[in-house]
Amino acid sequence: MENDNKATGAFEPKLVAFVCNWCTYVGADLAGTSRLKYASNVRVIRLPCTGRIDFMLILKAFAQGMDGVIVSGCHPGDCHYTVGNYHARRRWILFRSLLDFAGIDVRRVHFAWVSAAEGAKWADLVNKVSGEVRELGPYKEYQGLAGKGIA
Amino acid sequence: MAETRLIRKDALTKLFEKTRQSGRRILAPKAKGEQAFFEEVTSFGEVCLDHVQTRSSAKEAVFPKCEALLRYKFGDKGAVSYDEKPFEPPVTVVFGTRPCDARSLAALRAVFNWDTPDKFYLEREARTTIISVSCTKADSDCFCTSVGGGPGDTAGSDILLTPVSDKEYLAEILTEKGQAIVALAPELFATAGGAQKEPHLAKVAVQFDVNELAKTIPVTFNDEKVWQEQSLACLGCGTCAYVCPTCACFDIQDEANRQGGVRLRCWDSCGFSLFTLHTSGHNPRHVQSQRWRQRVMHKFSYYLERQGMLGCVGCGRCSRACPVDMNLVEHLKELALHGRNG
Amino acid sequence: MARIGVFVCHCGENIAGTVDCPKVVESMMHIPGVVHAVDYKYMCSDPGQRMVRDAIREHKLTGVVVAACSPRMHEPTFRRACAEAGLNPFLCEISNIREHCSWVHEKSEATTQKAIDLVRVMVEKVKRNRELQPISVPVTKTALVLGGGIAGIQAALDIANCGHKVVLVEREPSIGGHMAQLSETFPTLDCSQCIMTPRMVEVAQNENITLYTYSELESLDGFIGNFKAKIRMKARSVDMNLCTGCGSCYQKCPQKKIPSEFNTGLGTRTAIYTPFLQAVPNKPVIDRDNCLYFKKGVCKLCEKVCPTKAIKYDQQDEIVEVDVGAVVVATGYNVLNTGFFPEYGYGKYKDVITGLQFERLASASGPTSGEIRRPSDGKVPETVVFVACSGSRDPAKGLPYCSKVCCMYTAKHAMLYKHKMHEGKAYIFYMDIRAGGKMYEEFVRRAVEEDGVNYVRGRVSRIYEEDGQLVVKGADTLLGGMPLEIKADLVVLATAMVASPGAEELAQKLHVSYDAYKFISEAHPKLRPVETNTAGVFVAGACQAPKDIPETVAQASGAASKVLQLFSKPELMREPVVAVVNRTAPPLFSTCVGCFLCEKACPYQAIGREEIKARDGKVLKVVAKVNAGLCQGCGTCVALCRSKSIDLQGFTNEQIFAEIMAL
Amino acid sequence: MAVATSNIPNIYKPYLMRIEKVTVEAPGVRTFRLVFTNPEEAEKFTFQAGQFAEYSSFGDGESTFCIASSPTRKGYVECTFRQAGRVTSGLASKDVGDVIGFRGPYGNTFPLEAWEGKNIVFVAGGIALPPMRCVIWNVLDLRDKYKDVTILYGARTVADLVYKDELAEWDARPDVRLVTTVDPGGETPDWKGQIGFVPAVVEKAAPSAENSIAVVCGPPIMIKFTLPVLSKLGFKPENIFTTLENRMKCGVGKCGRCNVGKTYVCKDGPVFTFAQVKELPPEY
Amino acid sequence: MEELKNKVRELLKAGTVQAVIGYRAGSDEKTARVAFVRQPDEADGLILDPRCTDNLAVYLLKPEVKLLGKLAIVARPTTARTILQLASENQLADGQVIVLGVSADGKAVVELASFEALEKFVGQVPAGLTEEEKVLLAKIEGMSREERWAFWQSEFARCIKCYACRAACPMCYCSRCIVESNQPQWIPVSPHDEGNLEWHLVRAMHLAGRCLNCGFCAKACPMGIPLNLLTQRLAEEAKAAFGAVAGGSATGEYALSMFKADDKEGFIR
Repeated sequence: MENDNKATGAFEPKLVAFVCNWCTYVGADLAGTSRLKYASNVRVIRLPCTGRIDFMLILKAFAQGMDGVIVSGCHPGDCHYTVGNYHARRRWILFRSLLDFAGIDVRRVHFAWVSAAEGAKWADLVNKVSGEVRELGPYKEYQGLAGKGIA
Repeated sequence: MAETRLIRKDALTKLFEKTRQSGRRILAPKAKGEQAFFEEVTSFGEVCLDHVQTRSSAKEAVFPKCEALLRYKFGDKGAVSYDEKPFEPPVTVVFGTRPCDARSLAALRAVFNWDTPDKFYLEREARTTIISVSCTKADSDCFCTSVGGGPGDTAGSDILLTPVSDKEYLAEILTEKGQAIVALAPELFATAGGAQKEPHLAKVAVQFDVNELAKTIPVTFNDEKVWQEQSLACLGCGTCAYVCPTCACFDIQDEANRQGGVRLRCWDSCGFSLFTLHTSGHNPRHVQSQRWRQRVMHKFSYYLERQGMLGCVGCGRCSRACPVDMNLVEHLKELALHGRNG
Repeated sequence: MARIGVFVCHCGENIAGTVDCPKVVESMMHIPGVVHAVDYKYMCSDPGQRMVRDAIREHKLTGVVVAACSPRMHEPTFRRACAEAGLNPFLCEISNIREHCSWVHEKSEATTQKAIDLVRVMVEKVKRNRELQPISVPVTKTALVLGGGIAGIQAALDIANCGHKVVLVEREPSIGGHMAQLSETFPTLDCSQCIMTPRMVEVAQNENITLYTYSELESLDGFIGNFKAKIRMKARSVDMNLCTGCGSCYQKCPQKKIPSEFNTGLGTRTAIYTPFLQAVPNKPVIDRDNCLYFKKGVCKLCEKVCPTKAIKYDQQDEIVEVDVGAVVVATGYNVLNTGFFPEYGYGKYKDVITGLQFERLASASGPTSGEIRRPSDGKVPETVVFVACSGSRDPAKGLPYCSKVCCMYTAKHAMLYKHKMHEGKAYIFYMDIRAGGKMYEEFVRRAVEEDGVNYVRGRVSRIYEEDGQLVVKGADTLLGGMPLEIKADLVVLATAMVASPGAEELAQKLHVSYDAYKFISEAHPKLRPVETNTAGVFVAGACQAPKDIPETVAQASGAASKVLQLFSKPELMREPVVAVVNRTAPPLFSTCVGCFLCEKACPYQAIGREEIKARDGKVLKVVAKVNAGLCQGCGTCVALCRSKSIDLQGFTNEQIFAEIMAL
Repeated sequence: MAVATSNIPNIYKPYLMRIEKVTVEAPGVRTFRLVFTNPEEAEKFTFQAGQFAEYSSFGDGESTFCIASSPTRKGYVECTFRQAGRVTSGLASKDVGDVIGFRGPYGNTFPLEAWEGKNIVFVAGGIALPPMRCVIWNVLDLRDKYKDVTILYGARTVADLVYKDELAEWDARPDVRLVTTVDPGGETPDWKGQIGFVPAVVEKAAPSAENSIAVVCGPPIMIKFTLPVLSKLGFKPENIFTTLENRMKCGVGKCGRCNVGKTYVCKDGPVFTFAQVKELPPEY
Repeated sequence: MEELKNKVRELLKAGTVQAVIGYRAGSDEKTARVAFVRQPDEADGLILDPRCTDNLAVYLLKPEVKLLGKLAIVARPTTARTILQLASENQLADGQVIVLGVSADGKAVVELASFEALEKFVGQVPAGLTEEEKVLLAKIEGMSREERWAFWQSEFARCIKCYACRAACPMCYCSRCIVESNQPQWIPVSPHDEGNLEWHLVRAMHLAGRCLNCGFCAKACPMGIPLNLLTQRLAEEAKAAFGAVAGGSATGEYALSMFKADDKEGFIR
């Protein structure tokens, strides 16, 4: 992903969102059909279900230079696959705790439930995360790992 | 060329400073927990010479655990161009190696300079000065004397320091690289007088006859039972190879993103099942006993035949680091016994 | 040898207005593997699709990325176009640069850059797409219809009349739903029961329809074509086979003061009862909460009088399991409990009633036999005030949506009242009149012009009782907000239509999504109005949104036709987005190590076990095996598998990785 | 501090080669024709039959295959590979015009000069024809120097046969005896070759061992059953050649992967006679 | 001790098992090592004292060891829990191995031939951290986020990717580890900082809810990285969040294969 704000040189965070196909993706579609405006620095990667979101994908996104990651799917009880999001939630509870223990900045990983009806929530989420990560600045710690330790 | 001088222990701080000021990187044993590891140090205070042996070997100075062999950039439509910069590894002093480690360089060089010289190894070695410290103590895992070395052996060192009193080291300046270090602070080095290193060296008993071993081990090669029995406890973890100062096996891996990539060399171990696994699923060494045999045979038989020297310096690291307490000397003795008995 | 074609749609100005489409195209041409990139005004149009087809042939494309609107819109369109040109449809991916980009950002370089990134991500994905074949699954040609109102009845009859089996489940003791409660219906004023009851009888008599009344869906498992429904038949305490519906039991039942649900509490019923005389099935149930025997252990009068010994006090709930291929949800609506408008006094003043209650008052089968008498004292009201939008279109205090039918039924109510009470006064407080529909506007006009109904544009602020009369305070906004006070004998609130109780639980059982008001969400508001996001589950009637009878019936027939479409083929082709356990060379055969932790996590019990055997039959290892028929492709197992031995077709690890690497 | 760098070349740096031609030989099997992007390198480059190289898909890594073209054909090298792992998948995604890396030639060669004046029998199975194709063409291009040339080639199915055009070409040549076979069940209705496993076909074809050299390449099971047949026909182990394909990384005797006992397949091989193979520990 | 030796001799003499995995004296007085006892008289060499800490369950899945025949294994409670956890993951069948359970004080030895018996034996409390490890864990948890990052980075920087941690872990029994899965290449093979971080996080996550905290990984690490703190931290989290404790039963549920509709978290928006 290129830096969004080449012209001004101001820092624009790079965000990726892993979203489920049935709720958050549709919610984001709804934000579109509702012509809500939100920050343009998020790139959506569509997966069938939050249950499919391997925790490694989040690490890989950071390794790829992302400054923040959004993970979002159906609200509990609303999973298209009945319970995929419940499984995901358990995984995230542990993974987030591990990230924190390892000193990874968990403020850069945002988990959310955004339903198909919540276009506004999606727009709001992107704006909020974008704003928060902009405050935090580029994720230099993680990005600094690239090439480190290679003689 | 060899010259013998004396240097006071408290002068090492000064020598260390001068060395650093000369722009050299210094690797030395640093204590962590009960172990010591070779790491880059910036002050002499960090250096710890109390351990019989460090956990990691000093081979990382010349054969890093992960080094770039190649860098490339992707252009339009995936076009490839090399990202060429002169290879200039840091000028390094490895301080506090034991004589066994210093000897290991010869074994490494034998591989890396074999027919097709390996630029990366050779350049690093050319820029590396080894300042060893003789062993005044040894432990039950040490067996340098069994493989041709010794606690005060000079082979491979540029300078060998031997503590000859509470206050002084006897400094054997063995090479030009060693001289260059002395030249940084010649005032610190006094004439040796009559000091002798031998009385101060640790006593390391010879545990086996390495020449006999070279003959007897191959005899057992096809006795699968023997090797299976000997390696039954082996977890195939590879620790022995990773801490070994002479193990030179490596893997080559590409890592790339959209912009470009790097071809990396990193340590590997013949003890891993994947080491020889073909994509087809066929694995020439498909059981652990074969892999363990490979390591032993390589060090004590093949190395002799192909490189004309042993692939082991007797540092004992493999035995110390083995999580299941497999002791190499014990195994060698048992293998020799099997070999003798046919 | 990836040969990818990229097709960037302008969507008129929808995309091109904010995204520099030619620039997107230009940047694609630098990506390895992209051999063709082009932009066009309307890619989904026929010429646009032709461009895709032609390019596939001309450039021998191995993958296609269409950068356009959401894949939910046109993925099938473009996949079909690819298939027509001989490219496996699963080698086509959609990059959503409209809903996720052009519509949500201003025109800027950043927006174009985002579009480029989104398309590149898809290009990298599609390079790793594999040719997939749709999975064929057998279809059980039985439909489950939930809800026995007009929507359910219509759907059930349509399906049954085409020769397929239908299981119709109704929560109440009788089918009929709300329509059976209505008096006359707008705009024709024909009698609701007159048109409804014959259809109910038709249901009862149709050999293809199995009717479960006084029953509810317990659970639904499986997937399109192959659902397993568990239905709870609540204990009726009456043996359906023995009962002849003679009525002796409820005539003798001593508990006579129970408010009748059918009559919206305006009449009473007994403890053993049929909801109404034309009930189908016309066989009673015992309301155990009110039955003396169940409450106190004494009575058993009904048992004594029953000529066929059909009363079974010890009957238990029964669970029946049926295999069905499709589900039509037609569970209808409820009227809003007006309790949250305390200023209207509903529940406090007996003569403030809901529209549905008025229907019962006006109905010939109702508690007053069709005479409009106010509940408090049975007096015929001389002044009636109707309050439209009671709860609807009021985001502050009620519900933001329009209940759609209130304008019409309020006009009808006023008209019915005037027809019966020529000299009475009818006032309607309204916000706007929404009378879109065939003969609807004319109907409202008739109320005003022929029947002299007084329409007052304004909100009612308060209703209170004074001297035995209701005082309705409001304002006439057409007269500049002039305060208005009307003394009325009866006030009818056109209460909002809301989802029926339990709608949320039901939606969860069906795995379908629902909106903030618990109305079931259709798959697409325009193009897929009778489908839900769960394949094989369709929706009809007011459980989806407020609607009137003709619309409900039309949607029910629509849903039925979708079911029939599904049943028209012996097998069903399904997207092959399913998990697959890998196979590797011997001696490993698969990297699956058989921990079966995925087995427990699978929401569909789609993971089983498979033995890998040597030639001599010796079991070498046991690995996981996915039943592609059961797998729905959520991918929970994939994320769980430590050794990455299971992967999800269409969303493989390699594909997702490539997407991340392309960011 | 600065230390002068020596000019030891980087032995791990591949030549950049452009793919000039891609031929799909069989399902998942491709042949690349590669030309040097740098003409100077092309000028200096030589190799001999039997040698191998390391081919890079940049970003994925390197993979080892024999050079499949003959040194007698100048200006390019060819390789044939089956898409199996990460690198070969990376290579398979490349098209004409793309650049890949080529490091080599490495290893020993077939002693073609020593074979002059002899009959040569080639026995190959499946994807093992490519390493032999190099020497076949080398022999055919210097046809006068050799006596009878017999090629016995088998694959599992007709579709799995590689170099179909060249098989036809060899078949048409009067100075080559070509026998092709497919495993039972692998034939198509119009299949004109033999049906049966390679060892049986070799036995039936019964090439003379007199003044003959045999070159055998194929899956281990094929080799295992072919050797006794050749032996029965009178071929001596020192006159039967093969090429071993142990896993390699460096190709130059350092990484330790291809060791078979003290033998480095990359340096001492890949070409061995069966007399030599017999002496190797069973680790290949 | 004699009790154990007798039991081993009995089992071997009766042919109930062909080999017993136990401990024998190691290369120095501080070390014990694994013993594969196949003859009754070899039982004399068995030891059982505080040196015997290795989780011998790691050998139960090794093909070479399986070839020895039916096995018995000397197991302290942690090893016994490991066996149950392996059973719950379908890696060991009931009756496949006879467990010679050693009580926590190291004195009593009981023969446990079934998982049911084993379940009763292991009790409820899994092994915790040593006092030293607890201090370190508390220290890490007390750090600021930046300090924690720096701490782990300095630890991981030493990692040489020898995977001894994996080899020593009885729960790392995958036939192809994720690090060896290269299409896609989930984790860089090379031991640089990024690859090391990813490896240690993935290892910890893969052991989340499965780790028995035998500490063998940390012991095996030649570079002295306190690896078990990562897995133990997650074990604590799994217990706190889901009440999940590994190794209690042969039919136990894996914390991540199941869920509760009311699992609590405070971070999902």
